[in-house]
Amino acid sequence: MLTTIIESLRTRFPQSVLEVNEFRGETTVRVRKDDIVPVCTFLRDDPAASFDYCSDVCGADAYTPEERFQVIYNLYSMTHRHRIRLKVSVDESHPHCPSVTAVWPGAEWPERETYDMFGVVFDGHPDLRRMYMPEDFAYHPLRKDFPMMGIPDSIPLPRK
Amino acid sequence: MNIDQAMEIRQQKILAALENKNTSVHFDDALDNEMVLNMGPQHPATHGVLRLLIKLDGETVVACVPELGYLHRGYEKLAENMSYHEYIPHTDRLDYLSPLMNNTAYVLAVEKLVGIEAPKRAQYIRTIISELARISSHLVGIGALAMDVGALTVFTWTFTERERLYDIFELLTGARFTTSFTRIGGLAHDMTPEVAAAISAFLDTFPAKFHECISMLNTNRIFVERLEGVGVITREKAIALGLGGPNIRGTGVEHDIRRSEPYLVYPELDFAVPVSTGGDSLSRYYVRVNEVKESVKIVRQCLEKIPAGPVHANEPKKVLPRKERVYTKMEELIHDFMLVNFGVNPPVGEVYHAVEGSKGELGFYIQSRGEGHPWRLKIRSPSFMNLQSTPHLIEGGMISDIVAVLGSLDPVMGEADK
Amino acid sequence: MHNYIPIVIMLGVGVLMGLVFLTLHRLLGPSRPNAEKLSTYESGMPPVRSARERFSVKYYMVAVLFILFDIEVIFLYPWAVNFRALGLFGFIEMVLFIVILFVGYVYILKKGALQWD
Amino acid sequence: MGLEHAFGDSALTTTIDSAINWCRKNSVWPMPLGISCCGIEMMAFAMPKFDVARFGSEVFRFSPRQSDLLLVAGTTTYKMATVVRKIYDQMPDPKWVIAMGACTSSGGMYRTYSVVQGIDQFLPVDVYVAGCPPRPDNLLHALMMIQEKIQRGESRSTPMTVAAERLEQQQLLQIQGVNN
Repeated sequence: MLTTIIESLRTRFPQSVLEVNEFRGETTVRVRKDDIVPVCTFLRDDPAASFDYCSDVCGADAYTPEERFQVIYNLYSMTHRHRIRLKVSVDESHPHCPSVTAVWPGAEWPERETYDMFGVVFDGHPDLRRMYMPEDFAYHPLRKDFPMMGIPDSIPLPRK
Repeated sequence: MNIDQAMEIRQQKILAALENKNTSVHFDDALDNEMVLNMGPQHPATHGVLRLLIKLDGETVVACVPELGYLHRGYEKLAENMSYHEYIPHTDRLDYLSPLMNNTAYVLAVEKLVGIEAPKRAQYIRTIISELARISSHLVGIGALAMDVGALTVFTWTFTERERLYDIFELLTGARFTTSFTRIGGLAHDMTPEVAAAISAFLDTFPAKFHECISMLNTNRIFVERLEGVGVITREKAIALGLGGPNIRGTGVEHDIRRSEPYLVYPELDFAVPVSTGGDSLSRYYVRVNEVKESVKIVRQCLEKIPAGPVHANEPKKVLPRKERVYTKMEELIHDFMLVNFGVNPPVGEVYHAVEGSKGELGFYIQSRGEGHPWRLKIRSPSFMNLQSTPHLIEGGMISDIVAVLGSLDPVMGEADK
Repeated sequence: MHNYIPIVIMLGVGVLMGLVFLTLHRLLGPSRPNAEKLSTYESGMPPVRSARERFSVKYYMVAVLFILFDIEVIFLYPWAVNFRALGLFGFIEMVLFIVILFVGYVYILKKGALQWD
Repeated sequence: MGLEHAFGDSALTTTIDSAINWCRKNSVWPMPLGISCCGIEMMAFAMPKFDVARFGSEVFRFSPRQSDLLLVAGTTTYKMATVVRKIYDQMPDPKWVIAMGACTSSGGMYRTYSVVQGIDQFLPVDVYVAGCPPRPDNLLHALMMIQEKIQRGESRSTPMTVAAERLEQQQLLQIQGVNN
């Protein structure tokens, strides 16, 4: 239903908007990885869209040989009160994705959490460290190939 | 890798982050050495297991790096291995101060994904329990803020009120606060008139008691001066940092999901969204106090307007049938077997549904590939985003202001660490 | 001389009680020190740096001012004990003493020594 | 465990022990390690309705130096385990440990990569409290069990009787024997 915004997006970034689909009244726009930051800056500054509230940045593991990881941005506009979702897919061989902390400072911690859980490195992130797991943990737990019960003594326990 | 090496690595990484953290705070007569202090995971004023690594010059905070993860229980990994129904008990332990709110939020997201709608009566009961959960969460929020700032008696008073709310939850759902009361497409069971009477009895005496607690704080000069002008944040910065709930309404932004993206029966109710423009801890406290008063009004209206009718949507393929029919009727038995073992199979797609939790925007983002369990479930927890702004709020303030700011942000580590 | 006996007795009882409790505690309580137990407590984490560092002069200023005015109060005690016997002379003497210190207090307030930041 | 243990178990020393244990029993100062939801029930257990002050332990010391009972309340993750262990070590003897709730006692409903399946993997625990979260009166019952244990003069972390002390010495010798 955000047709005007999608049109203006297509005109300004013709080659970067890959696919738009609707489900349950929500619009999801798949964007090319390299120009996610210009698209986000446009969506934030354009008066018709004005998505000034980055509600959430999260990762997902599609577990497909190529384009395995997805980074999903749920955006919300305070003035127009509508929502949009941007999706970027990142390949496992080179898990890097530009960071949007320049556009929304609030995306800093969700990106750190996505790095911690999936291993997607965000270039340009001010302080990319693990969010939840201890620093010496060598895996990324939310990947589909990581067992739910964890790997025995991957994190050391104090002696009895 | 033994424990000491591991601790060594953890310490280096966070210390490096603290060293090269560019802070806006600078002094003309700064001491040449700053003290680095741990306001660590086990601390009475951090509202759970949050760790703040603070660099101090004398008593003023120069830089702060929060560290989370001490209560990371792997919620999202669990969700991927459980069917939608099995996950409902987990949602009470997310924000354990307002569990009924999380149940409603999760179930609304799944219903949006599956594409069914709860009947009118169930929607009314869900609104009532959400607002009661908001009152109980704010009672602890205000009580803990008062205790952190020194007013111990208020904490005991608000907790006594909260115990009466626990009695209502116990009457309604059977548990004090791990309720797991909602189901996909309705509720566990209907609200008996006895519970409705208990709620209205509570609503009759609660405002006077609450007013007594609040009047003890509002006119108390120490309390007001400890919170006034402490942890100030501007409108634009609050929006950019993703703050939510009373914290963003404290800076003058009128953002309330009950009004901006109405769900349940909120459009039919009239209630005001309390906003105050100070942007400091005191205005966040005032917003919380007014929100409790609004919630009391909402629950009273819901009790009057609640219609009779079923509490389960009649979607046999998607909603768990009632237990007594499962034992007697063949069709219900099959549906029950299919739903419990294979889960409600939603269509392929992804959905994000946000609810106005007591701490802010509580959202569930679900990716489904048609199986009974979600492919990916992300919990957008408000306390996680609220905590992100702690460095911006406490840098430049005194070390005793950290306690007041954390109390006014009212984080809950259960949902911040997921 | 005899009116000093109650003070001596009180002093004795005070010291005695302190000693009794300390020795009882040391005798009857289990003491099993180990390195981990004696390490500094910093809310559950290993301490980052030692807390023994130089700190700003304003703490010292406040401490000195406190001692100054506290001693003043102690001087009032002997005066208060035989207040009636000293009569008007003692009263004026003490008021003069307090006025001099009050002038000092006003000087400190004006100089802003008590201003914190 | 103090001086009187040097004289062995005689009529006099045991009466001193039971007198001391009686004092300890009625003034257990808990160290509330409220980690998650059980922490809220622990607060309710200290508040007026369930009122732990009737048992003399309403003084919630947040520093391990002044507490005798470590009340671990909530899911203990691997990252938190080192903190809990450090606080346990920093508590003076004699000390007792309550593992409150299913998550603390056995990992509860979180069979995941980051949760320690029960704190008895790295702590000697005296009383496990069932429930998720245990009701405050269930926690009061656990406190009463701890008080009985104190009266009997037992603790899993400190040898409180001469026999227990001798047993611990043997174990230490055995370990040294094995080492060298």
